[in-house]
Amino acid sequence: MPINHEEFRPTIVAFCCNWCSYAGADLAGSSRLAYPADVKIIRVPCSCRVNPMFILRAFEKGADGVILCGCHPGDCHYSTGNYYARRRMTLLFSMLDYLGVENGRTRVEWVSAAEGVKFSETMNSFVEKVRSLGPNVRLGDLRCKN
Amino acid sequence: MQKIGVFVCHCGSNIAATVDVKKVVEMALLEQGVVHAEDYPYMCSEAGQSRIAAAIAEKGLTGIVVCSCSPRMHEATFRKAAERAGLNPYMVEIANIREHCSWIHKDMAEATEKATILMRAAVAKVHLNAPLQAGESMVTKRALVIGGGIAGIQTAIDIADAGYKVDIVEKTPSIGGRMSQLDKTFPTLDCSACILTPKMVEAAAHENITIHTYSEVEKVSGFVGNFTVDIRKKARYVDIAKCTGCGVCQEKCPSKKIPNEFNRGLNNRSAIYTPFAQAIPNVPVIDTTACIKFKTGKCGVCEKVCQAGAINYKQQDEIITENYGAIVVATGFDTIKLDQYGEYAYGQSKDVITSLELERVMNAAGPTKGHLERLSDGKAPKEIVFIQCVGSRCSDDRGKPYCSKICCMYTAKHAMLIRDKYPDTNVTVFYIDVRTPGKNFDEFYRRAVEDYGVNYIKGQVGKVIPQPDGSLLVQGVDLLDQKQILKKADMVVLATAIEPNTDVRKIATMLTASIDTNNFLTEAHPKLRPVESPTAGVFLSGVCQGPKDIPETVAQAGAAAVKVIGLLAKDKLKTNPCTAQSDELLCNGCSQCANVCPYGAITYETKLINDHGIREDRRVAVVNSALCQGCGACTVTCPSGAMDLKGFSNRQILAEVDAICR
Amino acid sequence: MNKQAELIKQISGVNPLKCMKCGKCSASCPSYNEMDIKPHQFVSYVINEDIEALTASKSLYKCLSCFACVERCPRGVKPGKLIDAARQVVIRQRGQEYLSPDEIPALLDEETPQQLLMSAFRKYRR
Amino acid sequence: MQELINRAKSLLESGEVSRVLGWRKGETDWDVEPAFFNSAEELSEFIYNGFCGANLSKYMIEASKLEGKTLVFLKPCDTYSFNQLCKEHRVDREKAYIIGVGCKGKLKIENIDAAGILEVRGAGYPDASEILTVKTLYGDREVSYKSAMLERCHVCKGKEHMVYDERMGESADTSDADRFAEVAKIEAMSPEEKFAFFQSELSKCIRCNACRNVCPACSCRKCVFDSTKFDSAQKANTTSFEEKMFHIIRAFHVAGRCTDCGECSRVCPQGIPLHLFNRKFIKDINALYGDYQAGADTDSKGPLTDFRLDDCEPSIVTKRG
Repeated sequence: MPINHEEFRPTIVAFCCNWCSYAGADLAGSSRLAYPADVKIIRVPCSCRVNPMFILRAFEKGADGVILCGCHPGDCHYSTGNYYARRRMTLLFSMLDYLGVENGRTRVEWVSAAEGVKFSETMNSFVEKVRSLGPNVRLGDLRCKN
Repeated sequence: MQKIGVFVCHCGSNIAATVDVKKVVEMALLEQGVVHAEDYPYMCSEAGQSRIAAAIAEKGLTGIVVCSCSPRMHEATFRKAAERAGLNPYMVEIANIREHCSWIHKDMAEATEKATILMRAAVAKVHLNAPLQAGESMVTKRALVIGGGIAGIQTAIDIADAGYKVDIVEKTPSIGGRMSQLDKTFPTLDCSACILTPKMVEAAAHENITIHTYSEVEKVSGFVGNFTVDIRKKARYVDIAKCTGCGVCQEKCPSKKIPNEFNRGLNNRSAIYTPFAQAIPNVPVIDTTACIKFKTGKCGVCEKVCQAGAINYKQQDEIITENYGAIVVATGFDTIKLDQYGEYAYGQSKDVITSLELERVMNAAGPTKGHLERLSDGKAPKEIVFIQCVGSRCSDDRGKPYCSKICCMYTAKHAMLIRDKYPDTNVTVFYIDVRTPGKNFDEFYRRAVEDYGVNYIKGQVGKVIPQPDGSLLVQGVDLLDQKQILKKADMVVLATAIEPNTDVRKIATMLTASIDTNNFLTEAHPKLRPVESPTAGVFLSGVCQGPKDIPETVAQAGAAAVKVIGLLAKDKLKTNPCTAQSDELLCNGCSQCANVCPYGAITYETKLINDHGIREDRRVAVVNSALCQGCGACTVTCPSGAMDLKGFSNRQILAEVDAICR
Repeated sequence: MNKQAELIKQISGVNPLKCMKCGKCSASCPSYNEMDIKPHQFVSYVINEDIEALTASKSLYKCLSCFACVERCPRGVKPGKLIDAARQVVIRQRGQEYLSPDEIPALLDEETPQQLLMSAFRKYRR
Repeated sequence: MQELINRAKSLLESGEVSRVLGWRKGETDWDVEPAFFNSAEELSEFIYNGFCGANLSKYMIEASKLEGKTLVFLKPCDTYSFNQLCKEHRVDREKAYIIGVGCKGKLKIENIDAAGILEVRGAGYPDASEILTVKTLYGDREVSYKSAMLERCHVCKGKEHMVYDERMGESADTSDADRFAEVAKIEAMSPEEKFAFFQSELSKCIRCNACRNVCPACSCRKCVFDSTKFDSAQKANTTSFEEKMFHIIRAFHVAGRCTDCGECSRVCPQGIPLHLFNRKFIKDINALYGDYQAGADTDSKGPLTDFRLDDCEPSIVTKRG
């Protein structure tokens, strides 16, 4: 597909757990399953390592979307990490929605080490979604000052 | 201030074809703290590594960033190279510009821009890296093998022969597994039991092997070298020490109408039973769901007839706790359920059977004493149709997307054996592809066709229609002849897809071993580490990792054993230094972190703290770095940020975020 | 790229490349002997973009739309949907692309099942 | 009030307690402030009236470090905060002598002002009557009691003390509103309306830290916003991370621990309804993970340090919305 450099290219931060999702991203790579270069991956040991502050910081610094990927519930390398992450992110996303911030800019997806296809599909659909939302304005400043 | 070196790998053309590596080097030199940057065709090569070492020595680098393939590939390589050059190995960060960049993007400008950003994030992180020292942990010199089939038995024997203790946990009353149900094995047509039972006996007699049959793994904790496992030894209601295996109890048991699992439910067994004659241990168990004594309180025949006094109705499940250094999963497979394949009339006609059922029918110890006969009326079948790929290679949810691998060969075996023993019986095989890679495999298949006259038809069967006269009408197609075929058969055999044992998901969860969508356990690397799970200390043996036949299973079992031996041979293991650490000055002592720690690694101490001149006793969190595995769950519960993770600290991750969003 | 082949793929929602050539569709087809192009061949005709031959085939009108092939196909290729799409392409070529609601009352009579009209309307409405 | 003073004096005299933590009249009659009283004499300044909204639990963190027991007066809703602090090992139950003091709803001076009553010199000790008599420079005035109450009293958690050594005075359950009605109202808004609402409210914030200082859950020895651990303390920079994300991060840090005591809203000099953040989390927690009241006990696991295998997925937010 030809690349249109004029269109809106969002900045997307993907936090991937080392054991499943980062490996899933590697598999997507070795299987040459393309997804937009807008996605930049940060490796964390587990989805439960992701502090909501990291996500808010990304938005404050200009990210247009943040996605968190971890092992499927029940398959966490550390047994229970993704269960905590699931609660934290549910509450955080609900709060962002409450503040009137588009909830399409945040996502959690469980991607195993064997799911290269899912990783690629997830990133494609997430980038698509964020592109449709346009540049992030509201999450830049949750104090919401004018 | 760090002095950082950036090394950009071409990976031949894998990276360089899509990423302008020179440009990345150029951009790296603009980054604060970067005093050296270079590119090289293969950074992981000996020459590439010496360039890194030379730069460390010449420029006095304090941290390095390698822009290359995934850290899961070569992080260890570059850390070792740095260590050899006198740099702390944890001062190395990898920017993954291959799997996460060059391999998935086509546009050079775009991929170069992304590679630059990934490089910047790694540089930003390495600025905040601190030298870390790996700790040590002891290795328990004992292995656990989960599953007592041929895979588990072979792994256990190999480990035990090397002089280490091994426990086998098998959930059924006897070891032996799926192989014990087979009649003959391809391509040599050996009698399966004849080659398996000596192995079973060897395992049982081995001084280093302890077998827990009728037992299940209940709980697993700990980590590589130091697993603690709870094993539930289900009550057999028969004392193993006293039972002589005479079999009188089974003969006299009045409850005899229970489907015999070993014969795939094709005949019945008694409530007190040993699954098969060569069972090890040759000690029966009482099936309490069928036992009259357990259901009504009245009976007790087995107790009366047992001369050894081995029957004990009051026996209870027992939970034993053992420590292991390594765990091997060898949980094997079963055939899939065929409920959703109505078109093949399985379950509608007794004469439509699976291949595994045919194994039992052909076996001398099976329900028909080895005579090939229809299960509906006991008549000898004159026309047998085999259908391949039943549930294999299916993209819908009725079956499995993978090739079960063994069906082509066992179908050829069955066809050949039937034609050999019953020459007046015609055998037709409907196939999609005949897959026979393997030594002497294709020759074997050709013998079935050429020497034994098995009729192979390329095409699938659409429907099997039971007829009023008891025969079966098979509607198929011959794609090469362009003809639809209606064939009358006396028996239809389905080459049913295999799937991992249903318990494996539960076991994988306990072991935190990764598992794929088909319930096969994932290997640490599909090519280079095929018998290891990504979870350290957990190894894979047999079909639990993917479909395979007996020789492959035995080979993999041996390979897993070698890996286990390699681990158990070490006295101590280096531990991951990326563990949590609490800042005493910031800690509130609120216990939230301890609540989420999966390893119980956080405890609390009351300590005298000197907080900028204020001296007071405070309750503060203390992390046991030997137990901590570095997940980071605690760091997020900590509102003050006292708890942090070495190697993935708050500031490091925020620096990466900032670099990406810059 | 052949437009008609694309159209057939689009209408049917079928990806013919998923076919593994097992022939279960042909094995299942009750009209197999009546057909000149067999169900498993529908797929290769679409892949090879030989739509002319496909639309000229009498198989289009021998297919009973029993959907046995759709039900049993292990790869989700659904040859029955392909043939259905090919039929639509033929009808569209004949300039009978659409059925308007106004035409329906005239089509009503005692003999015509209600269901037939409804399914025709579903398929051919604008 | 005199009964409370007498009891405090006798406990001080008997040596049972070493000091008293209560309320003292400030510059004006409605301006009541928390205070430690170390002697019987000092207790002459002790006051307990309708303006004693301040939750004294948090002061027990420091009091727990002192020698001897501290007598603390806790209203029913304050005891939740005390319990939560006990659970987090921040206060020492052994160091506290708790008198569960009666409460029939506390007043908000702004609400009295809003009724057009000026130059307030005091208000009658609230009783169960519907009408509140307010003393002013111009004589007594009357106002509907409910209209003068603090927001939190309209969603009163009940008249029971969760923890105490003894109880004095009568309490009343003053709740007359749905605790989550305001949150639900915002949830029902369009994203644009929500954003506009919070933008107008939070634009008032002057980052005075009053909410942080008063909050019993915000009791970190050192706040992340003051520490270098997160690179989040950037006092001078007006466009800093801290400035922008303060309230949401603060709300997240107290999520699952906030007892909904309402002190943040009570003390905000800009009148920002800060409780709407905390209450949103509480509403979600109740709806998604089962009803939970922080501080109702001292041993349950908090909702964010707990999980169920079948918890909902974060995508529920999108599906619900």
